Amino acid sequence: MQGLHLTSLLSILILMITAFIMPVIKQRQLVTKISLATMGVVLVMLALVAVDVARVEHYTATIGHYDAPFGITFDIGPIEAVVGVLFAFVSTMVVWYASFGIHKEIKENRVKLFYTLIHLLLASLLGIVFTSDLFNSFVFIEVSTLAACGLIAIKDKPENIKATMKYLILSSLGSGLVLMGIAYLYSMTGHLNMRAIHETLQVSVAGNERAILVSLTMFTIGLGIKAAMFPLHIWLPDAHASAPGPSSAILSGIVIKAPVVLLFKVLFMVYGHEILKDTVILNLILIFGATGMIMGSLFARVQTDLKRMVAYSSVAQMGYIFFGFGLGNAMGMTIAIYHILAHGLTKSCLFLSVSSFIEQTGQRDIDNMRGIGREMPITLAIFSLGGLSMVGIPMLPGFVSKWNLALAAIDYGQIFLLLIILASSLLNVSYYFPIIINGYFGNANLEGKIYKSKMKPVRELVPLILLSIMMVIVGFGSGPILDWIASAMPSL
Amino acid sequence: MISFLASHYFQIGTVILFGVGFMTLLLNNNLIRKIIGLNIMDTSIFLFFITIGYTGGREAPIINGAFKGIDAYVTPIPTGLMLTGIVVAVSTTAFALALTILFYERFGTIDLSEVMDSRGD
Amino acid sequence: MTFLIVLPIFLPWLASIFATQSRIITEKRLKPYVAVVVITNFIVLFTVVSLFPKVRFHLLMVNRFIDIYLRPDSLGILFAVLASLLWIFTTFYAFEYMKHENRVRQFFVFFLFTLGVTIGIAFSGNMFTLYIFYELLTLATFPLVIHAGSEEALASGKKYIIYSFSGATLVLLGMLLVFSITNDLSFLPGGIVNFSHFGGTDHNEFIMLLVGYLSLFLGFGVKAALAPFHSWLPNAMVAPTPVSALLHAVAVVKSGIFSLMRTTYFLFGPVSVAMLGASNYLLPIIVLTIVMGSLMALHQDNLKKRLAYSTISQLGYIILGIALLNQDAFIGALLHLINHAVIKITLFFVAGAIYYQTGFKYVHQLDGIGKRMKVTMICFGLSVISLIGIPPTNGFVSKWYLALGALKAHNVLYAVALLLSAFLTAAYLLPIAVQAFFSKKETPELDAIGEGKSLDPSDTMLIPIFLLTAIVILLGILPNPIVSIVTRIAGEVF
Amino acid sequence: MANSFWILMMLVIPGAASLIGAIQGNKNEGLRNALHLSVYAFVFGIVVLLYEPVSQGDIVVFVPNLMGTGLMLKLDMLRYIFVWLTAFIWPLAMIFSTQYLIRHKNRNRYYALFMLTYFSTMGMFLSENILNLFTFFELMSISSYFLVIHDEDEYAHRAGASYLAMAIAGGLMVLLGILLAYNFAGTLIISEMDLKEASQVTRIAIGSLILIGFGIKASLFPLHVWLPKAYTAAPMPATIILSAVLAKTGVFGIIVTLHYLLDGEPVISYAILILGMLTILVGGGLAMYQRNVKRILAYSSMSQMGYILLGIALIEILGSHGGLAVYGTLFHIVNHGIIKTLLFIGAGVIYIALHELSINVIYGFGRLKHFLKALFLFGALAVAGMPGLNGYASKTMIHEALLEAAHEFPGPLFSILDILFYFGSAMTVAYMLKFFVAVFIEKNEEYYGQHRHLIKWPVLLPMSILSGAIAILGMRPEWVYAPLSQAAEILGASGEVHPHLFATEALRASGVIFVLGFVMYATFIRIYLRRQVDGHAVYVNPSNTFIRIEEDLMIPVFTAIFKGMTVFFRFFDQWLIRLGEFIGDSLHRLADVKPKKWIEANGNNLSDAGTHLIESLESASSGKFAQPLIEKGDAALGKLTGEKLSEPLHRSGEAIAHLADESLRKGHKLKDEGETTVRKAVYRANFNISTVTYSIFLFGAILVLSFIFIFLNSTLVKY
Repeated sequence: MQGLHLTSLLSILILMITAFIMPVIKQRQLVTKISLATMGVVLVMLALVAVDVARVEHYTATIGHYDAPFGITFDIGPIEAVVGVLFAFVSTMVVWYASFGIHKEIKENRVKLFYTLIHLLLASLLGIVFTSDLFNSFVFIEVSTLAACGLIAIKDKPENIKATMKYLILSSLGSGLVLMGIAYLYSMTGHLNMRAIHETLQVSVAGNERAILVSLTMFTIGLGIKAAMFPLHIWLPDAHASAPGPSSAILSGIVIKAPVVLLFKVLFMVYGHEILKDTVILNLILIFGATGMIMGSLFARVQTDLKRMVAYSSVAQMGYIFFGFGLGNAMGMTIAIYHILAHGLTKSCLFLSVSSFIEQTGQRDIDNMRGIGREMPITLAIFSLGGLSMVGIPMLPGFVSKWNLALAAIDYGQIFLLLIILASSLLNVSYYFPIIINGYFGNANLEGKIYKSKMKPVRELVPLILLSIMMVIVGFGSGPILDWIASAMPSL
Repeated sequence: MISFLASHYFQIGTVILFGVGFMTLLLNNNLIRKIIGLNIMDTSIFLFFITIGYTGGREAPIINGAFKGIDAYVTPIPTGLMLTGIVVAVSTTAFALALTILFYERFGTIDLSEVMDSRGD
Repeated sequence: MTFLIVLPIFLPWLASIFATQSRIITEKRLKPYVAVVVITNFIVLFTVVSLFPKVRFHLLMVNRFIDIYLRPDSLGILFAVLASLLWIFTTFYAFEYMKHENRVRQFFVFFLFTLGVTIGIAFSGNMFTLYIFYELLTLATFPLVIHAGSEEALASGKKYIIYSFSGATLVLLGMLLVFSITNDLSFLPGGIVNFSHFGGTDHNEFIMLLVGYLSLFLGFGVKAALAPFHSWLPNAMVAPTPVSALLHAVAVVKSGIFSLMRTTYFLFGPVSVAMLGASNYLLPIIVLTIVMGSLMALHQDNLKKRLAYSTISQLGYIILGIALLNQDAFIGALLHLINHAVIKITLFFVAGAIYYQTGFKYVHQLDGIGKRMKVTMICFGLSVISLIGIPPTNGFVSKWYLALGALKAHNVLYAVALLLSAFLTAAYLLPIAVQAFFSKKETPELDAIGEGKSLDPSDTMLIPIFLLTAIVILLGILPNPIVSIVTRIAGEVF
Repeated sequence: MANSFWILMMLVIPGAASLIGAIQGNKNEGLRNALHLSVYAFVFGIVVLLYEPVSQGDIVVFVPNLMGTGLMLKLDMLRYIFVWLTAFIWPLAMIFSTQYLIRHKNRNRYYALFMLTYFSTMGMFLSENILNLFTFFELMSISSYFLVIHDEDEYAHRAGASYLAMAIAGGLMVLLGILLAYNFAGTLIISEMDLKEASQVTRIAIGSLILIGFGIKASLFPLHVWLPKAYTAAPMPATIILSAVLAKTGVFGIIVTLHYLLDGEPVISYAILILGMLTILVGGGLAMYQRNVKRILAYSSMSQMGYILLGIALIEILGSHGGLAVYGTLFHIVNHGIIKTLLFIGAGVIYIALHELSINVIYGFGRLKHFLKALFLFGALAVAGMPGLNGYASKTMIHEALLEAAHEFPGPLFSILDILFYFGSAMTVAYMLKFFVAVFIEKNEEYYGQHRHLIKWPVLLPMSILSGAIAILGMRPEWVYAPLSQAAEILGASGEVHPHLFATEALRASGVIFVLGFVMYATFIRIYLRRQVDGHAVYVNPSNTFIRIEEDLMIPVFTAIFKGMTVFFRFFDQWLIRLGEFIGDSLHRLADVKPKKWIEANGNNLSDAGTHLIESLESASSGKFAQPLIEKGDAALGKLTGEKLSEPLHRSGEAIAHLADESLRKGHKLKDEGETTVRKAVYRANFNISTVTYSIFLFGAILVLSFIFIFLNSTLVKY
């Protein structure tokens, strides 16, 4: 299937091209349709890529006619394929969902811009995940940052501007650090291709320990900012809470995941375990991850704004992913990647249902969500499913991650880390359940109201339902997915 | 140590520059200054790259006349990369400036500290 | 055909989903429908377990860990039959009782659903399956707990759910630790943890197993109202009485107990637990639970709360029986599992009947009520006598075995705790029964109700109460059939 | 086989009759009474007929599966004596009940429970399985409890609570003892149980547990505290069976335990010996003080139980020489039952007539009721030990056994006991004399024989039968030697005993006792307890001020224990929740740290000051100063048009207005600046505080985590 080799590249290109077609078209409906069609095409293409990868295990798409190490290549293995499909799927669903209601949330003339930005964002995120060239990934990171900033600022409210500013500044810091890290690597090895750097680094470790450590730190902090690693997450709640609903879903679902994947690739594919094990970086990531798990949940627990709560929950969940990396064993990494999947689906589900609440009721406060389940039962059901997954009800993806993470922690030899995982999931209970309970069983705000009056038509909830179905499938099918991801883990 | 400083003064300078830019970006409350800091930081990295790329006594990678063999030319990749980098930096700067204007329209100030409250940490 | 074993679980589930359709199951048809479902399920359960004894049916098998399968063994069948049987009684009782509550349909939907979950717990073939059903149980019973919908109910419900999930989290921890060592979580009589397999000397694994066992025990102990994780239970008393009865007699707390039995005797095995020495840590807590429950019950004026604390203490008996790790104690625990279920459900039914008929909730209001609710209060009195453990009632039989087990464990203290608690039980429950009949106090509140007529509830309520009391006495006079079944089960694990 | 059937019938028929009577009695009381009476009579018939077979050998019945262990009944001569007593007394009490209860409510309930008590008492005496015995014992305790509180008044409830608490506590102790015994013996069959394998300490522990339980029923000192209250509170027929039969269940339990389980463990035996003597003395002594005739009889019962307990102890101490002790004990059990029934019926008659029991009110009641007086005197003399009546026979036997023990084991103990025995018996004489003299001899104008119609056949028939029995048993004690000797064989003593009841020493002892009793009456009771108040004699009861074991000792101790436990367990009940709430609260408080608030408050002050300044300046500019001036200027202008004066005035007014405007603008600026400063201060403070909390959080967390890391690394993972 030689022809398929460029599919991954093609999908990015399609997105880029359509992104810039959109502002030209006048009708909003047409834009929406084009966007949906493109997303669908991209999803199919990436699914094909994934199938292909599943068959041949690994392939490389070369861009132009330069081969690696000088040319830019896309190295796609199971991890990239899985994450790519996830990105495409989530954005498809989000675009589908947005097609019904985004014009209510943002100004009419900005709708086209919204789709443009989403296309750009998806393209750049896929690029980050697929590319095996470090500098290329940096460019994609910058593009994704700008697109994401646009998605937040598109709402034009003061707090959006503020949040965007915060995000932009911190992101720029991160980008600068990443670029400096790339420069260090280049100066040490003279390569930008990950594989090539890896091979060179293995030989030239001696004498470069300090530079390696510095560049590692730069990558970790830089990408950590973008991926909302715990102490560097301060931009996230503002940004995610103020953005329009679909944007939040994309931001929380996939935008913060791409840097994680890149960090994973940098850490384990560029530097490699041989180098990492002599440094303190993994332990730091573990500690940050663990702290994030607890602190994120604690902060989420005390929020009064529903969206902020869900945003803080993202911080906690990113903590799980970093925790998995920090463990540094095959199982931990596998489950971290799996959690990217799990959290991507779950969180976009949650954000979309939350934005649906906010859109329909105009309320943001958790206290005002009482009785929401009687008005919007299906939406709250989807929210509940997501919440249950976060809490760790068996067979949902959240549980699978937690379970395997715990096993990995045992494997790592630190039993007390189990307690952190469990405490975190317990904290999740403490903030997800009150909403569900009060939503379904509290009827304080319902005096004299007609039930189900505010529910969106089921037609508009189809993307949400599909997301939650996918979530359940990922949960139940965790076995093969985990095996597949594990097959791609760099040997330790 | 001294020899290291002497031989790597370009790199050291760029790193110092990077620090200056970084700190400006991080600590200054004025948005314009922040953007300037961002540019200083980016530029320092470009410089760093280019200093890596330059090898003393070699020519620019343009075949002017006969081809003198690969060792006669500096590697062109950093320079090429930096062109991309500059583009990226410029777009970022542009975006940031646009945002600053919006910011000023909304809040009537470009001082971040006056606007940011403590929420979100 | 072995897939039929899932029928007793899925039938109530489907039925409960079907019951939400108010167009098909109209208000009028709801009660007959529920009755038919519950009884059919009992018959189906009986048929299925007799047709396929010891069958093993996989619902889903992802890998060695995520392997959901059902394997009803004799203990599971015993529990399932007990639950379904008491469910029938509760159903009929609830028909009458729910007349003065709102949202009857919601109640019965979750009521049916919980039945399926409980049978699922009984049939679980490994710890993971049990865990799933255990979590489901929390979720399914939660709407029942907060059925009243008041602030108080919601607060209690929140407490219930937080406690339950904390417990479940501990269970998860325990499962993880055990699984990481044994790589298997299936239930086998006598346990799968075998020290000889692991060299026996590996101290790290020893510690991990010990911690695993303790956290499993404490985790399930939350549902089984082991102090200090018991506070949710008295609070959950805001639920309608049929729910309280079920929660406290059968479904929830007994599921906790059942899971404790599974953990101790089917996952670890008595030999391993004894080698771990886990009981040394647990027994003091259990003894404290027993005495505390009884003592705190003395201070409650709310009848249902008093019964709830009594439940805590009685469950302590069962847990003690489990933790003592000898055959007599285990027989006693199993017997008390059954007997306490029957007794406590009767007591709750009576409490509910009083509330339903008179609106009285507090003990001090009940003086002289026996003269108006004769049959009900006689049943109450007999159940109380049984709960204290006075022969010839079933409460005595189980207490006898428990105490014997305590003595077999070479510690008179446990037996003394049992008897002290029995005395306290008498102190907090007998006066109610006595004052109901032998009080000369003026009772204007009571006299104002019903113009001096008999206040015994109607037959749909009274017959379950009466039949259960008959069972209480009958099991006391002729305990041998049950004892022999239980002894056989105990024989399997020892 | 037939015998087994009849033995079962002895249980089945009363059990069924209790239920049938309860249901049927709602409709027709007469029929119910007839039914009950015929059941009692029928069972008595069975008992009488079973004498022959029992004297041939033991009858054992086994019904499998009942109550788990199966029901095992056995009728041997020892049990037969108890069974006979039960079957004999009960119908008489029942007959008496028919009259006594006429004015009481809830008769139906009473009769049902009366029958149930009968059933359980029978069952207990017949049980061979100790678990069955315990079952019936508990059943009997509970059903008799309802008899005690039958009157439903305050006093009855208090007495009942005491009775029930002790009965249940005692029952649980017995249960614990049985459990321990079973643990050692491995069987529940009484005659096969023995604890030879257990150490002496264990045996004593088990023994004391069981004996405390049974001792409560047998009113063993100091476990008798429930007795006076319960006996007084219960209706008279219930008191009769409590005293005559139910107390004997405790005795039976003690005999069985001491003999079979403990093999006559000496320590326990001597303890019972001494406690038995104390029971005699305490009971007798307190009986002398009482004014309520029922209480007199109650303490008298206690005292008589003391004899029986003494006898039991002697049986075990003397071992195979204990034939005489067996004779005396068992005989006294029967005699006491008969005599006490008679006396209580006599007292019951008084109560039926007067609803009053205080000696100070009822004195002289029976002076003119000669038949009643004669029958009562019969009973009083019998219990006092008048030679020729049955009480004398059994007491003499016990005394002889005591003397024999003194002979066997020379030492001060038995000599002292011998002397005390005299005293105890003399007390019996004294208090019966007090009772009899007060009720039947003293004069009282209020009573002239008017209640005679109340003394009907339900009273007289039982009293006559009982008097007959007293006389026959007293005159011809050798008629009962046959069963007694068999019982002695069962209890391991030689049955070949020839008591010399009418030997000179015995008669002399009796004489001494009577004389001593008269002296006690004449001195202690007549002089100390009988005082002249308002012209006539009144008995006083100084013992009410004595230290009371229950109120002054047991209740405070148990209350203190209970309170302590309550405090502890309340904490135990709540600590987790409290902890959770505390953590939750602190978390919320931490989250709610809004330094803004207080800075805002300060800021408000600042900007308030600014506003105030502005306001004052405004008023200055527009109102107070300038306006009048302008007005004045304008007015002057109007008046003096063209005049020079107006111009400067007007201008100065404008100048002042201008000045005020200027200051106003300054004030606004000041206010703005103030607000900006405040906002900045707010931000800074906010930032600082949140940063501080945040850093503390973070560093704390990291610190803790690293500590745990290091610590656990070094400890846990090392293995």
